[in-house]
Amino acid sequence: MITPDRLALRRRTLIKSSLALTALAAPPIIAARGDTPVRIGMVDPLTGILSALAASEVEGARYAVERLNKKGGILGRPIELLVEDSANDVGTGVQKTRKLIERDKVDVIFGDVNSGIAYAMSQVTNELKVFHIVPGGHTDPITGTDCKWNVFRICNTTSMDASAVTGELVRRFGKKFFFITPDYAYGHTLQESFIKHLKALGGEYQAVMLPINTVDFSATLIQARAYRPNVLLNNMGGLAQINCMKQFTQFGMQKEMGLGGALFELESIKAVPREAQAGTWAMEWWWDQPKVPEVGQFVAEFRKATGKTPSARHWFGLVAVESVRLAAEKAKSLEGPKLSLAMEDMPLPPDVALQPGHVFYRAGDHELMPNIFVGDVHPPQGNPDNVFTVTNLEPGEKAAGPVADTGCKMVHPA
Amino acid sequence: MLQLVLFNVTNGLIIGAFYVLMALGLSLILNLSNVINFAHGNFLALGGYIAFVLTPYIGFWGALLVAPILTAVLGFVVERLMIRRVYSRDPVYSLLLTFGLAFIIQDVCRYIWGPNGLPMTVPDVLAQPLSQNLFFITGYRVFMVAVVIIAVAGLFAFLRFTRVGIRIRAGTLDLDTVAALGVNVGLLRSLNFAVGCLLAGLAGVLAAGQIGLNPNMGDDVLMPSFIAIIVGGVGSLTGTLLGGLLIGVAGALTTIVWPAASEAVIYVIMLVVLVVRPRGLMGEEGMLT
Amino acid sequence: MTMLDVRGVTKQFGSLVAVSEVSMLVAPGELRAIIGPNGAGKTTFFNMISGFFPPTRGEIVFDGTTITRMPVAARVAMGMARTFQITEIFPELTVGQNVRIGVESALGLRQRVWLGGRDAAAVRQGIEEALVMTGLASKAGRLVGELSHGDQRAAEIATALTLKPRLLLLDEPTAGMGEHETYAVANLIRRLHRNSSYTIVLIEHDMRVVFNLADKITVLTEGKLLAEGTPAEIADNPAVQEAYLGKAE
Amino acid sequence: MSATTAVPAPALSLRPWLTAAIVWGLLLTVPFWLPLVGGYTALAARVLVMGLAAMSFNLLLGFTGQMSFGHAAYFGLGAYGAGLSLKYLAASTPLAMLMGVLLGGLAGTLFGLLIVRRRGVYFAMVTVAFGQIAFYIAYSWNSLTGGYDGLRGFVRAPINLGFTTVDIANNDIAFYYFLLVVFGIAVGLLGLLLASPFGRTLLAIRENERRARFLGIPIERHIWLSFSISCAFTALAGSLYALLNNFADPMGLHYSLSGEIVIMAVMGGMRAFWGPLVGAALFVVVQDYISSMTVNWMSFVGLIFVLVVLFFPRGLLGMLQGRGSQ
Repeated sequence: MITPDRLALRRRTLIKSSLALTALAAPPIIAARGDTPVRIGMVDPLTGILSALAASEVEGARYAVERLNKKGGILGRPIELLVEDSANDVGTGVQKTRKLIERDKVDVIFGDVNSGIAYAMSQVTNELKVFHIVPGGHTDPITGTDCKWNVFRICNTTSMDASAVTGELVRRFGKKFFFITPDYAYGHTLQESFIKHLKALGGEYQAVMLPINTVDFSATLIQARAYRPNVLLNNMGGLAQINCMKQFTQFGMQKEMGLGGALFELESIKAVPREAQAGTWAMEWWWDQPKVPEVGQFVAEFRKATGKTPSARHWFGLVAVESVRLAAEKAKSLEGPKLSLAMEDMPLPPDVALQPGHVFYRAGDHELMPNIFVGDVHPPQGNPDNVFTVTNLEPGEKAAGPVADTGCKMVHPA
Repeated sequence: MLQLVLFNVTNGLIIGAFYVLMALGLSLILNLSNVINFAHGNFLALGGYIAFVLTPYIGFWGALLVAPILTAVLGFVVERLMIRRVYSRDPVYSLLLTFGLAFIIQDVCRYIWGPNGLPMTVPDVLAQPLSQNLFFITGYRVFMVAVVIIAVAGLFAFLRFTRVGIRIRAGTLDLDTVAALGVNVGLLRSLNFAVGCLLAGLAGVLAAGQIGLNPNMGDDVLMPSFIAIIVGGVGSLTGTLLGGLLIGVAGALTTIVWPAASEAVIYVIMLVVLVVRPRGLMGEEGMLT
Repeated sequence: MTMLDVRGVTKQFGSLVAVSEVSMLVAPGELRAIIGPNGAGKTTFFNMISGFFPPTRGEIVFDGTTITRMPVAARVAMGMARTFQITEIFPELTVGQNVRIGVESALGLRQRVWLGGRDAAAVRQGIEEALVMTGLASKAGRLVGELSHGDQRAAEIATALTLKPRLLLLDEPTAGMGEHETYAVANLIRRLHRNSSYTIVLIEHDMRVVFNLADKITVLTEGKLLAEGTPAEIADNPAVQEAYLGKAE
Repeated sequence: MSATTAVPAPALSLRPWLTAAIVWGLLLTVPFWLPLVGGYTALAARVLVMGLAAMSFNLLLGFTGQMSFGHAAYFGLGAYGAGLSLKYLAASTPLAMLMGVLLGGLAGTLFGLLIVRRRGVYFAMVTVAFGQIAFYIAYSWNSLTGGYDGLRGFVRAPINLGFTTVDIANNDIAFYYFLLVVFGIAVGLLGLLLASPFGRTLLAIRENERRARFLGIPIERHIWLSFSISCAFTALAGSLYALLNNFADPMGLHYSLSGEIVIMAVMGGMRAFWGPLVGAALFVVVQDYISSMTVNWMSFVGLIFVLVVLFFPRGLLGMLQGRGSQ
């Protein structure tokens, strides 16, 4: 189906590029108002296997930009969001980042959903001293061993998610885990942190690493069943995760063991048949929080504007844009080093945090410290997006552990 | 352990059957038209999506029958409109053409049906495991294998007993002679291309029931299909059949000892075959010069 | 003395026997013609001699060396060259370049990335010789693909001549040519044979060409040797007349 | 055209010099005119790198007549060779390039041995499959290559010329000219190769394999040589790509990139020496532009393939030359 947002996406990009074209020949239209726009460049894998997640992030950011532009933008200047497709390819992602910085002269860079690309982008932004927010790339080193003064991250690290879920899984099912993990950095760090927390609780495990695009899991599931674990941990991402879930239920294995893992995102849950909508997982943000009035209001407004229920990815995009505004207002500047200093230990106000508690960017590693929503995935109940029930709110700072454990040594430019 | 091995052999045959369906279609087109259809995986996706669209109206069973035929019709049209025009040229052009088509079809699927995966529901009868012990053999997998067997048997019967089939086989061996006998070679190639796409479309419907739909769904099967053809021996459909089953089983067996290498092993098999027996398992000996 | 000694060669494709137990002796300086109706196995016979594929049975000796299973490149190095029924040339290159490739290959320079002055001179001389001999000197700069059928054939022969072959195999050199072109090519072959004493084996359909040029004629039918002899002997042979000449003329 | 000489007439040989002069004139002045037309230096750098890859590939396609659909593998191996060298051996850019060329070139030489007996589409098919082996290794060998995430943690090092140091690490313009120098040397070597007897031997194979064989040319050996050389030069381009991005990733070895390299060569004109460079420039710029305009850029890229094949099979320079000679 051709959804309205997809049309909007195309229209906007066309508008944006026609702006870029007119900028070559004549003063841009916005300049007529006497304001240079604040330019935000966003690089995300709009094509390729992560495209569904990327589309939500971009949509969230776009929603926030429109909302802010109605209220006067950033530092009184309108915001212009330039979106580029990284095509889930590192080379392209780097190329697009350079293009946004060199040619389009953006003030801030967002991206990428793919943590490999996000990391490569951070090399470029660091080299060119451009403020960079990673809304949704999870691998630990970005705010750990490879942390950089100009890079902040909104989504959790893999260890935070793993830490939050492990306790819940052990409590409910037992201490014998079987891991199915994608064979790349994200999978490795995720599995390692699961194992670390599992061992701390005295558990045992077996693990299988599979290619990231694995389609058929039957052989692995056969092996898993032979191990007779309490829980099967599905660490795969994107379509592979869905395929794994489907086969798990087709084989009837849900009757024999628990199922869970770090992330089973709203976009993915909706792509699997009812029988595969199951397991114990972490959400990095959830739309159904009856006790927080700001959330109800936001969800209603967002649905009105886009016709969709916001997912964690939408929230990432929104928080990224709002954070730039907050930091810029605090620093009264858009220069990278000043934004960075302003953002350190900066709390998010309730209408941005959209959850209870103190949500802030930790100065030591530039990681956002939100709550982690642990709970159960189930088939829709009433509302088609009501597919998850939160059972436990784990504070992010507890899940993250002290800064010293992350391996990050933050060095600011002189 | 023995049980695990048996499990995996069965499982590998199931996976291999799927490769076979794809590879046979590719092989048909390659043998008669000398074209590598890089878009074959995308015809698979089209078959799946068409079935997805049709299921609400004519049910899964109806879609299983109609979707492959519609895919074949699409293939026929594409062949008539575009691919046919480059047969007389350097083969690089036909490869580039199907390469470009692959991009376009994938993007069109994404545009129409969205980048997200879509679930496809199969009848309840097929969704259950057969037994507690053989849990990995779901009704759907048995059904898949049965369909593949019927399709492959049908294909071989078609090539042996129908007039078009016999001409396709003859054309594979010596196209000039077939043309000299007054057969419309252009039409023959179009029909042959359509048959190849029919198989891809069928594979698409089966895959959709198994793993759901997404715009990239055919990509992962393309390379194993190539290897099935190379291993089996270019020019031999029986070889392709064997090759597909062989790499399916080999991949599944490797998961017992080294899961991460389950993909690598099919490349190793190809290398070994190319070194030890360059013409493939069933390939004919080339001209020695 | 013998230049080429073919001993009872047989070629089978599956169950089809294309050539059966054919033998042939060619002396140095001889011009031998092979004739026979369509499907007689002439080209198959030729292909075994030139190394296109090996015989199923039998032996081929060239200049005292057994070459039955020798690869093409080695036969060429020994001094064998051939042309084809359908002209095989480098169509998108000029006549000069066609010949140059042959000369450089013959002089063993084909893998060089640089030519010294002496080599360059040798190459130039080789090109001139081949062009002059075939009467193509004035067309050196033309693309071969744009030449007339006869000139293309001449260019193919020129390219083969760059190898200075001791045995030249010509597969239907006048095939598909008009009166005028046939005459020119026949003349070229005569010059090669008479003036430059090349040893030549040719397959030919045009009987006037065959009976005018050949020293000896070999007749094949249905893959078997039917007769062998001088043009006069062949003309008088009743078996040949019945099997071949009667139908053809 | 003189009547008796066998050497091509001098009137024809002026055109290549003119083309070369235009190409070099444009390339040398990129930093001055590119920003004026909305480009940026990194884009020009990418054009140079892809142009070199396409020209190297074209030694095989355009001048030997063999169709590889797996050349991205050698491009990517060049990138990994350079990256690994910078990361683990020494912070030396020339050494990185050498290692890249060695890795890609050797892989090509080895695979070539198994490939050369194949022809036409079968050659293409086996090259694709072999390319995917390289892709697969880069993708799976996490501990060495970084797997799916790619190889990171290296940066190109400044070039020390003895009397001065060229800071290609931090100065984009300096890096562009560094690329141009390497490109110039590589392309010069390719040009010399093609004008030599060896180059003519390759042309002979392209033009008519049967005739070439019966001139005593060992076809398989020469296709193998051509394949190996082509792979080594493609690997050089790949090593430059790693220097450009300070990164190497598996998509740089994937067969979809191989297809793009082929279309660059064909689009610009595979029978023309500079054709692949022109094709690379067109393709890279159009892709860069379209992918910023619409998420459906893949359709447009696919459309480029289809239109080129159906309507401009001789490529841009091929068409210009065709018109010129008539």
